[in-house]
Amino acid sequence: MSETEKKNQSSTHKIGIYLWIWGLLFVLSFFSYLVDWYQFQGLLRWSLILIFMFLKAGLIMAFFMHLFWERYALVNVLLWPMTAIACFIFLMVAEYKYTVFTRLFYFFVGG
Amino acid sequence: MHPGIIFFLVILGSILFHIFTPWYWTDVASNWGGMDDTITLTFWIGGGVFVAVCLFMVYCVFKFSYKEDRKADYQPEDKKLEKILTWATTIGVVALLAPGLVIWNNYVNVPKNAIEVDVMAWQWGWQYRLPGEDGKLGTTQVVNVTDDNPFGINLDDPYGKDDVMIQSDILNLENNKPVKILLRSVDVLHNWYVPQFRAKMDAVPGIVTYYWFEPNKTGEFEVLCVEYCGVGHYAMRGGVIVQDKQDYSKWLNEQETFSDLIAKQQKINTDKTKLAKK
Amino acid sequence: MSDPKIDGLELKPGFKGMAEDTGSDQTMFKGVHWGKAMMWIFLLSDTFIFSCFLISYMKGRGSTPVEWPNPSEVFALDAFGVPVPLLLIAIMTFVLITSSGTMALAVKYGYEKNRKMCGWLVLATAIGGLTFVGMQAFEWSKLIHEGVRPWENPFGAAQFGSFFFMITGFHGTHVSIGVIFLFIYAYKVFAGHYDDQKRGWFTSMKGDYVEIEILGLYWHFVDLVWVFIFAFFYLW
Amino acid sequence: MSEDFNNNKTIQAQSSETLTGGGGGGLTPDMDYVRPAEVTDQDLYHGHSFITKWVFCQDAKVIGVQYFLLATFTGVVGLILSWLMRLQLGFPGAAGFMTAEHYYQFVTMHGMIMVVYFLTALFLGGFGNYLIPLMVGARDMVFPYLNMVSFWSFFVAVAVLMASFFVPGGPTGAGWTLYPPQTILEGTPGSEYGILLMCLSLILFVAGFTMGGLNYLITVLQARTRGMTLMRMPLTVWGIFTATVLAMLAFPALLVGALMMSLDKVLGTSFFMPTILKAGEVLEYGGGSPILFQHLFWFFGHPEVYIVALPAFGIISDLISVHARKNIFGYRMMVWAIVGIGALSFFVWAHHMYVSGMNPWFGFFFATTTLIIAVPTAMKVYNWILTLWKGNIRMNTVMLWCLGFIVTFVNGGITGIFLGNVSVDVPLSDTYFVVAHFHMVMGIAPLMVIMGAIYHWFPLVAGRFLDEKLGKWHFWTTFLGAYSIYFPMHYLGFIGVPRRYFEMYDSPYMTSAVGMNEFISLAAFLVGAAQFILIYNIIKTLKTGKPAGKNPWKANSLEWLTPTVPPEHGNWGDRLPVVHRWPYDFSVPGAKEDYITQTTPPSEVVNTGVEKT
Repeated sequence: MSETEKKNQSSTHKIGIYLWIWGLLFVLSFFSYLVDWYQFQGLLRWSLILIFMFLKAGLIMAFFMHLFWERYALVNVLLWPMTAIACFIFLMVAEYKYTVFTRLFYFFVGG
Repeated sequence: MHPGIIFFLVILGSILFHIFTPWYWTDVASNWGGMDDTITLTFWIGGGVFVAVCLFMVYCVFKFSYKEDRKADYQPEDKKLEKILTWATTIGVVALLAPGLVIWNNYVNVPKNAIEVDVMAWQWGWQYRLPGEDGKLGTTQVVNVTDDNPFGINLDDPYGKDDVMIQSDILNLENNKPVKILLRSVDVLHNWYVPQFRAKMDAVPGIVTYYWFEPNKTGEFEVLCVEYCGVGHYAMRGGVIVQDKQDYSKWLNEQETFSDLIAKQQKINTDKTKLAKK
Repeated sequence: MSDPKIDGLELKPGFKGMAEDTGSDQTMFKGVHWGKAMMWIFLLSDTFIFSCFLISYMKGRGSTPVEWPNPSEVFALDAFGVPVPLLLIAIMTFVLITSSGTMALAVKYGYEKNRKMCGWLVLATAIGGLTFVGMQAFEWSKLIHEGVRPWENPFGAAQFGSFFFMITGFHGTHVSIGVIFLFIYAYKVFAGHYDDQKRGWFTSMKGDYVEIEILGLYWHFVDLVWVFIFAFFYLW
Repeated sequence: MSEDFNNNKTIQAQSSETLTGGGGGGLTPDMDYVRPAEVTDQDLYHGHSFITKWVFCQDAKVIGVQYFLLATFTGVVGLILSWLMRLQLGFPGAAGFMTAEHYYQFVTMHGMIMVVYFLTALFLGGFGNYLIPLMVGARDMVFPYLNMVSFWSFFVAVAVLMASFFVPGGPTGAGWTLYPPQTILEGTPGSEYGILLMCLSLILFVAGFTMGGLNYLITVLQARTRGMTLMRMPLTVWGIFTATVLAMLAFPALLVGALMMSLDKVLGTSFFMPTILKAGEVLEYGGGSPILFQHLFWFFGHPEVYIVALPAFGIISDLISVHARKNIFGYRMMVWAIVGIGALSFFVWAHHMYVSGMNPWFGFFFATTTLIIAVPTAMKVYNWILTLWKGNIRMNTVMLWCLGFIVTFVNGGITGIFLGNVSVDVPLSDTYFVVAHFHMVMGIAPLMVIMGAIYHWFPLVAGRFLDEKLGKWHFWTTFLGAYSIYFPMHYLGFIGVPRRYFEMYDSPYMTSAVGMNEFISLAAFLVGAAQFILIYNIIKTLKTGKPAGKNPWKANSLEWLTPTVPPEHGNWGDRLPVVHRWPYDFSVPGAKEDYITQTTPPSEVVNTGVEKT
């Protein structure tokens, strides 16, 4: 099958960067585990979970999946569709709140 | 015959059909005349665009039919024209959207004095429940539904005891009094629709949905199920009778409440036990 | 992989580069192998699948009035007689991240045409993945033993089991497929298929180390999904 | 095995040559300079046996024809189902075997077949496979093997779908939207096995389509020929490309919905199933949300509408332009409109659910986004008719189909504005107005495009023209018949006749429409029968049609510029074409002919008024 242009041999990265990211991922995973260990609750718990999650996801995508080094054309194509997901998430949050409201109101609480 | 003529006749025929059609709206019998008005507005704007676009097309077909010796115009873009058209379309769309949103705002905000009606749907039929003297409906659950408790009212809910139960697919309503229809279903999706009232909403199992209207014509109307609900869908009909205040109150007083039903059941049960003792 | 060089074209960085890449002829993703571009678009589509699963899970969990089981207790494991919350899940996370790291290094050595290193690292990744699948199987059997079923469970809302088995099952399927391919690719690396451009048996494409990167993308994606499942299912 | 591949040393030498392009001897070589190839030439697998050449074939053109034939077959099944439905609606009881169960099964299968297995497969699988590589100047799709697997997955999906006609209980009769809970409960036909086969078939279709879709996308993005920028692609490619993007992002929601529904059915999970009382017994479900399925379904379903519409938009633009001998008006606007419509289509899905009982505040959001889509769509319509304006319009069959498309599409688009505007939708939703609307806009209008495209590209595929006289008969019966089916049908909706009714009974406003129903049914029989004119035409002209030769329509785009007609495997012979302009340089002032092909180098048209593209 066809092949892209000759691969440039010098373009691989130093091993250090991978080890660094690897270490960071371990640390972040450990932190997000600690969130559960210490049983943080409420807003603090959720925001910590989300922060660690997005940091980990970002590191994996940026370095392990090389997006940090890719050209913007590819990065943009991959990230823009996420707006549709974001829209879906926001609307479904509104939807589940409405659903659980009618369930509680008409089936349990009343008035 | 030139094809343009046939296309022209199609457009003309569409307009004539629209003007002379014997099939059009049933007379509106609720406060949602605004929906009809928005439709009429959409007809004017949309229909105007349809006719204009098609007539322009027919004109082009006549005027610019193929001739060996003629060359077409060469103009890849006309920024100004495109801008004008974009803005004109945008204005037209806003003109249609604005009244639509205003009416929807009315549609989802129920007036305070609306009387609540619980419409319970199943495969394939309806029954209705009105609040009693306390003006409030009791809470319900599907698992409670039995012969003794046809609406599945929660027995520990004090609001439920005086609820008026109409175990019939025909509902009476008072003229000129807003009604909040609370829809629920015990099995699949249904939709309680009276064409003359214009309004509709699905009954969804597991949640309670609502809409409201104010009937403003007395008479009898047919209720249709318009959300596909299985093989009996087409036969799932009901009725609404809109009455004046007097007739309505008279009718309402004849209806059985939940506590009546409980009392009746208890009587039957005690009779049974007596019988058994004998 | 990072800075492609193309004859007769100067590639600019950043958004200006993006505009020029998009406006240029032949390719939009400059220097990106067809297979790699394909894997990226596939992963985008797969992201939508997992997003739909997780959104459904959110909707399902949010709209049930029955109490949701506390994952921290359900997934606890006894270590030396003390119940440690999420112990197994934590280990699984570390295993998967480890395998992701080895995969990243395998890609690097692959591009350096270091056949031995690359092969061993792919093999290590495969073993990591296999460990993960094994632990997941253990977790499933433990929960099933405790009475958790897709349609019911003793801890609370019935949807808990449904979503748990469906989402982790779908993720586990991805991991398993990945493991199979990792073993195949490890063999291909050791056999030198990528060094002498041997045609694949299936698609008759010429072998190249870029395939290791493509496989790597898939594997990192599996890890990425786990990050989200871990956050939303086990921690939330 | 190695003899099955091109010995492509010569080709590689050619594509790494650096200076002038295909035009060769121009006066000023600099002017015609096109950047050298970034990618070495594709080495294709050439099958020799019958099986590798025609059955498990890796040539996108053959795969396209395979897709086309299979999709047409399912389409004919769908057509027959629609006849049976119209028989019941127009003349109740005329078909003795027709029960409500059968009727609903036919409704469901007709809908699903037409939307997914006919239109989607035909536009993307059929036209996409055939045209994309040719139009962007590629030798083939980038992953021919995957492409072949894609078709055979589709084949299995169709086989599973058809098998559901023969299982106990028959195919599912849940409506093509498959709304739970009724889909998997008793009381709906086919709730035992039919629904499972439907879900399985959809999952197979999605899997197969993903393989094909990746091919289309990467071919367009990464395998264009030298000089072919995105803004020089024919709008056909833009339409199919954007539709494929939508499909790749929308089908996942369908896949997830189908999977969860199968689990509800098989394992008894309660994703979509709340507590349900059935025949006096409470079923073992509880806590699920039927609305969730609707959201998932329409998150797929609305983009699906544009998956069908966008290729139609693209193809019609090319046909109008070629046969009006005029450049498409506002090409850039057309491209941005396609992309914009595609992007927006992910933010409008719940306008199918205004009366579904979802959070009522969504109405505002979705009505607004929906009507925003009307703007780019309207711009496309304006540009089509402005393309006709001051053109030099050939009134052949292809152009007739185009004009038919404009009339039906504008009609259906306008009624779409009724339904997208939330409070206007309330009285009209779930009535025949909806049925008429979507048949007009995504049934008849795309069908007009398909037919136009068949008459247009048949000379390329088969090397012979289709018969014009038969074609005109075919067009007029189809257009006038279809219009007289669906235009009056809107008014059934106005009087309040609900859709999916097996019988109308004696409701006064419904019985008034008995005559119209009979008329519509008769027209439907006629239109369906008229399609066999096309089949006859194809069979007849395959042998006896007028030979077309090269570029018979005098078009500009690459698919007409292959060295052989019909194009062979590999499309381009030894040399890939080099592109110098957009495909719409028709009637350029000062040019010798009224068209300038995409491969014509600038040095050959120096003294003309051609604009740089």
